[in-house]
Amino acid sequence: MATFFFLVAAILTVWGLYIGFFVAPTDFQQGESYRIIFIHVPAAWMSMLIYLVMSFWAAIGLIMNTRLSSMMAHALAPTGALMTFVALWTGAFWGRPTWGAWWVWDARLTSELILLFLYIGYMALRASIEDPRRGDRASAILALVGVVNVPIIYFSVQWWNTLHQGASVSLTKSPTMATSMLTGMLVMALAFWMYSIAVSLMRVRRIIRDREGNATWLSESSGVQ
Amino acid sequence: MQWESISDFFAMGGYGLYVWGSYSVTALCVVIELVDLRKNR
Amino acid sequence: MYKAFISVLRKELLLALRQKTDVVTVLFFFLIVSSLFPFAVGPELNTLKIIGPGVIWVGALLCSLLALHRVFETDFNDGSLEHLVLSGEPLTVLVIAKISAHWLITGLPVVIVAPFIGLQFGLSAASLSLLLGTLLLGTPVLSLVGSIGAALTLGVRGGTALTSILILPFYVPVLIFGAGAVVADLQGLSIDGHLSILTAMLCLSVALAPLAIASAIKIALE
Amino acid sequence: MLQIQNLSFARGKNVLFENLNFSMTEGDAMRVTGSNGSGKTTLLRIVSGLCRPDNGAVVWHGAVAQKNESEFVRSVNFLGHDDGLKKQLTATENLKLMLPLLGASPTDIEISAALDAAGLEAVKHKPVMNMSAGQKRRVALTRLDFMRHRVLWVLDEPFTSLDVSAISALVVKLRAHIESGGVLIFTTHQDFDVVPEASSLSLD
Repeated sequence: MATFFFLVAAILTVWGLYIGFFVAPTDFQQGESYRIIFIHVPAAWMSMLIYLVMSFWAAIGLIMNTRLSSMMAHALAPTGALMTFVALWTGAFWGRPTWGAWWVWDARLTSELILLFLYIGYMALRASIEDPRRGDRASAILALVGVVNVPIIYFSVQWWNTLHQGASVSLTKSPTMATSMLTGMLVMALAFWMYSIAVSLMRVRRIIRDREGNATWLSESSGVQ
Repeated sequence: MQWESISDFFAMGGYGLYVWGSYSVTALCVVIELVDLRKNR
Repeated sequence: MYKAFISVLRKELLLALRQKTDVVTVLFFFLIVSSLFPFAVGPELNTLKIIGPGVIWVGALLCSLLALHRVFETDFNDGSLEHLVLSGEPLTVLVIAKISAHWLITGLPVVIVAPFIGLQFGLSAASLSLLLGTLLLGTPVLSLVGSIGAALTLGVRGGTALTSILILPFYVPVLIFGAGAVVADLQGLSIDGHLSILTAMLCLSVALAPLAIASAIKIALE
Repeated sequence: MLQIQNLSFARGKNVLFENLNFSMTEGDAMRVTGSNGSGKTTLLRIVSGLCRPDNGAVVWHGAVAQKNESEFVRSVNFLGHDDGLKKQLTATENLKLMLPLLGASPTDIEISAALDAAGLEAVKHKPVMNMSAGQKRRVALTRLDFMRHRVLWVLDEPFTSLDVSAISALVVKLRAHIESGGVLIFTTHQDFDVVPEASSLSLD
């Protein structure tokens, strides 16, 4: 099943990049540097979406005591962390030409950084607890506490940012999006989404095999292996 | 079509470093993740 | 329930009396950390005045992190944490008792000492009292949220370092509004927004944090 | 009174026990035996509601324990390996501050009488830290005198580091509990059978 999502992701990426580089016009204000938007914004969206989906699975695993959902949360975390890192990296690379600095304490970039810390915290807690049962449930609690705090962090950073610096040119207020720019970005977002699903499915299969080597229900469900 | 030539494409209107810098790192992260997954299938 | 709450509180306070080292180490840590900055930044008062509130707030935050392992770790190791679960009383209430005792022992002394340390940074009496106010509102939130990390990492190796990794992101909003209030006041801006948000955070964490801590403790005891 | 219905628990990949079934009524006692790591402590912790099983259920008076947890936990007296004592406090203080948590509020006189009965009158006002392991275990076991209102006693290795006189004193307490209609589940490494009338459950 994972390979299906990989294929879709590959096709969408090619299509998205084609639009991004060949169809979308040069931006009158930022020239060509705005083309980074085609991976920066999708990565940022995915980093947030994956955290929410991860917390959803974590909650299900905690409440229903179902091991598979906790494993799904465990499988999503690295991809979410990767997306956050990509969003930060591309944000810095985009900020350099537009704002003249590698790192700007823009509200969104800052909360993206904190989101990366949340992912790192989740994975660090998961890695340091040997017993998988306790690892699942402890990290599930951390993910849920994180989900409650993400809006708080975002708004306090927003308030803090406007207090100190005044509203700097934030990313989405960039020039009105030509339709092709928007479609390019949406296609790339979809591609990133498919990619994340594919990677997480592959990782969850590996986690299942590592952890439940002999469990009977495993052999039926993944007989194809 | 935007670009007259391949070199123009890579120059990316003077922002080549930034645009290709971010795209290459993204591609690198994806490759690392896939290799890691493929390694211990 | 009330008896159980009181006995947990008395036990913690009696333990703190018997073992004063914890309180003293936290206070000295706070003193040293905050008086390091003038050496780094230089002695002239106008720069110190700007960074003063931030330094003291980060100092208070680090103190709460330092003292976090005391909340549950010792009870987890000697088996008395089980009594909380076995009592049948609502675990969240007993957790609040433990955390309020922890705050009285390690949080309050820091809050009391903070204004005197603020003098080092040449802060005026008005901003010192505001600093006291924000710390009074903020440090309980630090204890409550920090205890979630402490409960999650019970019995896990590398516990204290791990706890700070888990919990620092959640400290950011408290730091923003806590230190921000004093800075805003220095700039003459109104601070009711800051204080009301700090109180809101306090109420939110008093309501929600014990739930997360209680389930984290139950998981740790499995 | 207490039914265990096809309880199973696995730690990681090794299955500790599977489809375990037994039931106990007033006056029953059971000794759980098994080699180290066979899951004795885990079973006791599941029965006392401290630990959730993979599947199966602990049923107390016909109701599943996990559902009305606080009712069930209030009727359980669990004593683990650790004594649960604070080293800096004296034996009296430890008991005085621990017992209200477990639903008992004895007077100071009752506590010091219980400590004297356990042969600890000499050390009861000294901090627990400079007590021997046997004395600490006796202080922990003094708690049993005040646990009458908790019917289900689950004791993990209660006899460790006790000398002969303390063992016989404890056996008397356990028998009194069973005769008064209580339920007792315990583990021990003592070779001779301390509570002969106890049924036995082996996890090996």
